[in-house]
Amino acid sequence: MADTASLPLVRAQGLSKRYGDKRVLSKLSFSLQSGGFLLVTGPNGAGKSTLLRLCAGLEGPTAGELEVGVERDELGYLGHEPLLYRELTALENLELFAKLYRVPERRDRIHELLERFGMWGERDNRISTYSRGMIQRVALCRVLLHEPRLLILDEPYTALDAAGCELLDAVLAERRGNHTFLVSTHDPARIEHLASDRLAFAEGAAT
Amino acid sequence: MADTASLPLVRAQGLSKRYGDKRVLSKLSFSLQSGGFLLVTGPNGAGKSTLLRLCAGLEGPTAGELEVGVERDELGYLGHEPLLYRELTALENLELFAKLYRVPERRDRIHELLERFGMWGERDNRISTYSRGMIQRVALCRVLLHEPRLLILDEPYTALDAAGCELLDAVLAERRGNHTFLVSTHDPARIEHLASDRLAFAEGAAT
Amino acid sequence: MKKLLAPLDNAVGLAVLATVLIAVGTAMTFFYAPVDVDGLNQKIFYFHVPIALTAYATFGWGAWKALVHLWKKKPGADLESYVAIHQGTIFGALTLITGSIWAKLRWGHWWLWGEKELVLFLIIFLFYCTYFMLRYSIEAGPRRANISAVYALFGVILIPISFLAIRLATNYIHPVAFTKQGPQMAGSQFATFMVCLAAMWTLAGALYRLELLGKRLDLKIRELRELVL
Amino acid sequence: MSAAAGMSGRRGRGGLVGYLGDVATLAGKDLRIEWRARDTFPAMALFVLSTMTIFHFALPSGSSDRAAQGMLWVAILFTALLGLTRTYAPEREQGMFDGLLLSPVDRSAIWLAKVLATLVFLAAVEVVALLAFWLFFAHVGGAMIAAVVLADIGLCAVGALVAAMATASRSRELILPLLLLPLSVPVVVGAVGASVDTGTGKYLAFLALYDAIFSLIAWGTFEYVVAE
Amino acid sequence: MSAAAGMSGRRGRGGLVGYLGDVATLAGKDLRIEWRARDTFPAMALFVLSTMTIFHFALPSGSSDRAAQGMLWVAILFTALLGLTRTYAPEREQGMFDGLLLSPVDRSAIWLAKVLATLVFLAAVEVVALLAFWLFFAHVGGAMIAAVVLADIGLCAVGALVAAMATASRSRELILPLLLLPLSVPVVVGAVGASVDTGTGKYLAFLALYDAIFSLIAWGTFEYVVAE
Ligand code: HEM
Ligand SMILES: Nc1ncnc2c1ncn2[C@@H]1O[C@H](COP(=O)(O)OP(=O)(O)OP(=O)(O)O)[C@@H](O)[C@H]1O
Ligand SMILES: Nc1ncnc2c1ncn2[C@@H]1O[C@H](COP(=O)(O)OP(=O)(O)OP(=O)(O)O)[C@@H](O)[C@H]1O
Ligand SMILES: [Mg+2]
Ligand SMILES: [Mg+2]
Repeated sequence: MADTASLPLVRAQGLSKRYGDKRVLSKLSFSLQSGGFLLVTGPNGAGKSTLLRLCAGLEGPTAGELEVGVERDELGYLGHEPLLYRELTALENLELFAKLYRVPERRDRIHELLERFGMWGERDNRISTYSRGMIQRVALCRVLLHEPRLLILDEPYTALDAAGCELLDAVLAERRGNHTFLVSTHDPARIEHLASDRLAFAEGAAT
Repeated sequence: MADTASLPLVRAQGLSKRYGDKRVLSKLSFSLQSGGFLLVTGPNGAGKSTLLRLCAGLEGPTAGELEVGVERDELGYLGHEPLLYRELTALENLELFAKLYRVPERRDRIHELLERFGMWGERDNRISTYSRGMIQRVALCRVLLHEPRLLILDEPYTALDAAGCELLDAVLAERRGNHTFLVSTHDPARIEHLASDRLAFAEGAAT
Repeated sequence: MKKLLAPLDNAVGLAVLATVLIAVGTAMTFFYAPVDVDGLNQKIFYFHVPIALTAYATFGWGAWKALVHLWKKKPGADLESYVAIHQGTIFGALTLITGSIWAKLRWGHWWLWGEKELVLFLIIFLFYCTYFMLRYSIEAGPRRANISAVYALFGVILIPISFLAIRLATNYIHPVAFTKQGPQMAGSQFATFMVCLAAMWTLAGALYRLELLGKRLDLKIRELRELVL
Repeated sequence: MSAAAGMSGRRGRGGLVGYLGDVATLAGKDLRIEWRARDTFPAMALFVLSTMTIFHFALPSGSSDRAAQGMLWVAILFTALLGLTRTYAPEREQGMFDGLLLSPVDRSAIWLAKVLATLVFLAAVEVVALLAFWLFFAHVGGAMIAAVVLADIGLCAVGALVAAMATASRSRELILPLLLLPLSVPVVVGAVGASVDTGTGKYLAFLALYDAIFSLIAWGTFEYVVAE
Repeated sequence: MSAAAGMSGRRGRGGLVGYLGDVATLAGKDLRIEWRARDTFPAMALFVLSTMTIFHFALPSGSSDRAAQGMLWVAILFTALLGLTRTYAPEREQGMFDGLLLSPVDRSAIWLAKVLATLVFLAAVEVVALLAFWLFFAHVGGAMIAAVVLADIGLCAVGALVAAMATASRSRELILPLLLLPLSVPVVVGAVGASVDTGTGKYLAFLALYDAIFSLIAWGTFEYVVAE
């Protein structure tokens, strides 16, 4: 895998997605190099989340081609749902996923992440008792746990306070270049400087 | 009710809330005049949502007093959950609540609101098929439906796109002075100019 | 008079009284009451029936406290209701045990499924077991108190209604000692029975008071710790 | 106590007509959701049929009339249980209890609406069950139909309350049968009696009594179950 | 086809040992959630007892031994159903199916873990049920225990697959019994036969055959049920 960096890691060709009669994505084409950072913007209901779910393999396209050149264990996806078990504690959730993803030196890694996101003190409380921002922080830990090659983040800044946003800025900046990013947001000003590519949807449902 | 404006509409005295052994709010005191605008800020896990739920009467305090001087039908609460039936369409949801709240000229009112929030075209689709921002827009319609005297909004800007945020700015500005507001946010700069009072929590779980 | 009744409101006084009454009752059972046609095993009657009636009484008391909680919003009524039902469940278990022993002696089986009265009591017992499951799967707070109270009320209505239901179909072998014609037994038997009944009720009262004391102490300690921290 | 405890939503809301209007609105909402999203009716109907089949295999052939009736009633009871398990599913899964409790409707209207919505579905299922019973087992008389109707009312009235209790608890679906089964003993006894024994009248009267008493209590106490 | 369909998570994941490790991890998670959130075990035990008791009000007194066995089996079946209804509740309510499908575990490991977790609970409950049955009704022999074990395996294997199908469908819990009951008729027939009739051996062999066939099919097809 010497020339990975020059190959597109994600490549879409005439990608379309319909739900019933509703056309959500139509004939979308783009490609994202390994190490690139694609910023997805657009109004509410434009299809950002749909595109990200397609790229994560959670749904299939109606037409067109989509190639994503990573294995399942090299992919990190953060959607609108936190993807954490609410009846388990933060520690138990991360332990579970760390085992499934075969994360080496699991305990240290989890400690480091929770510490960084300011959730180490809360590690033994169940997710169901967390505030919205705290859940988002743990969800970010889960995504970063196995340092995936491709990071798909859907509005990752949601619910974070000022300190949390700065933290995430730093986390993204550190990984920029080594990892490949696909990020949607409503506040592009915040991460514009990181972006290598941009995909701007023009119209949404609510316009 | 001639001198309503000079009486506090919300008054808390030594308000405390615990969950089990966890102390979330302790000995909080404040009061909000009728027509006032209280901006609640603070880091993740500070207790903003908890305070707002207490004021809405969704939970009871552990200690202290909390007086909220409005009837149930004069209160509008927007929490982290949209409080909409996902299996029903936007129109059906709003019809349902308009009936329960005895909104006069229901149909016109609903049309006007949906139109304003850019959701009229989507009125006959189920909430479960909406994008996150579209759901937030309909949730805002639901809260404004009966023009409540007291509006309790928990991070109302969440998930809205730029146009949606501006729309909400305008909606809040219009009602400022006539209605009483209790709003939490992580982006105080956006609505600081509207606030008459401010409650800033200092520490959260994630600090 | 008030002074005379004071021990009844006091855990230690009740405990002493219960001990005395149980001793007297046991003595009367074996040395005063005549041996029935049933033989010696009939002696269990003086425990089985008072225990069963005590179980019903404590369930009733729990429902009464539940009503007080819902109606008067009296703080502490929830705890009293809970403790009463807890005692009721203990006495209910004892009823099942003493009844089963008697059944083994009299009918030759530990249990008769065909006997609707017995099965019904088992159901009621399970109903109150569920009370604890329900209570402990709700977070402590006013909501839990309310739900427990409503459940306790349902229980006390369920009991007579169920008995009415099975009495509609009349054929049971579980005996009825107290009929419209009054108690079907000799005076000495009745006297013994009444002493034993009083003994069980004071015992239940004593246990109720004791448990309540412990629970209240727990709460106090927790509140104090809260103030200190 | 909750801050909202003092807020009453009843002022100037149109008395009984308004109350019944709210009930109709809420019940309509439940029926619409059920109809649209859950295919409750065919599933419940097939469930009752499958249950009867299971009983057929589990019980000795050539059972008495009474055994067949008993079977029918157990099937009906479990179908009702299954339906009631889902009673508050939309509210619970979508956090809508908050939405309803915030709205100015009388809380008991929420209960009454649930009772009505559940009754509609249960009744529809029982048409199927009774038809099957009539075809395969025994004759279905007027007394039996009356017993079914009265039993349904009782089961739904108690069930809609108890399901709200279950919703508040961590065990949810699992605890509901435990709460409901003991409470349904009188219904089963009365209903089996009404359809088999002589003296149908007294059993039906008993069922009506049960319905009246428990509906009244449930109506009066629902408020305490859902709010602080 | 999904874009991720081609992504396999199996490469270099430790073969069989890794696979079984994943199964253990997932089953442990399920047991922990159940244990913590739902008090499943006491609830199921109480449920078995209540069910067995309530049948007595519906069925004639002095039923045959076979009827008693049938009753036990209906109680076990409904308890299993109730448990299986909740099998994927954590995944469904919390959108966790996505989380599991994204993770690099083999999909069939998810199924196997669910089967194991359900079996543990069902087995625990049945110890209670059989004890109660032994105390109150009749002797419990070795053949009966073997029948219970074999029947459990079959019910859980089919149930964990069918529950996943039901989760993917809209009506969820309700459709589960609908799908499971017809599939469980052979289990009930075999189990009742093994515990009552002479010729126990052939019934047990039949149950083992059922388990083998359905487990294999479920194991092989689960992947298609959960992913596009
Ligand atoms: C496990 C078996 C039994 C249970 C659960 C049981 C339960 C009860 C209960 C709950 C009562 C209270 C009031 C009532 O229902 O009338 C009672 C009363 C009584 N039991 Fe039992 N019992 C059992 C076995 C027996 C046996 C074997 C005998 C004697 C043959 C017996 C004799 C009585 C008598 C004489 C009364 C007083 C009846 C009356 O109040 O008129 N019980 N039992
Ligand atoms: N399951 C579905 N069935 C029907 N329509 C759907 C479904 N999922 C999404 N849609 C529609 O697809 C469109 C795009 O949705 P998507 O969630 O991708 O928007 P988005 O760009 O993420 O918006 P937001 O900024 O609000 O998150 C919306 O109009 C939505 O109504
Ligand atoms: N049911 C509960 N049980 C235990 N702790 C809880 C519960 N609900 C909230 N908390 C705790 O209360 C604290 C405050 O939560 P709250 O949701 O009010 O925070 P918030 O200020 O709204 O945070 P955010 O900005 O993340 O939304 C958190 O530490 C949270 O863990
Ligand atoms: Mg989106
Ligand atoms: Mg919050």
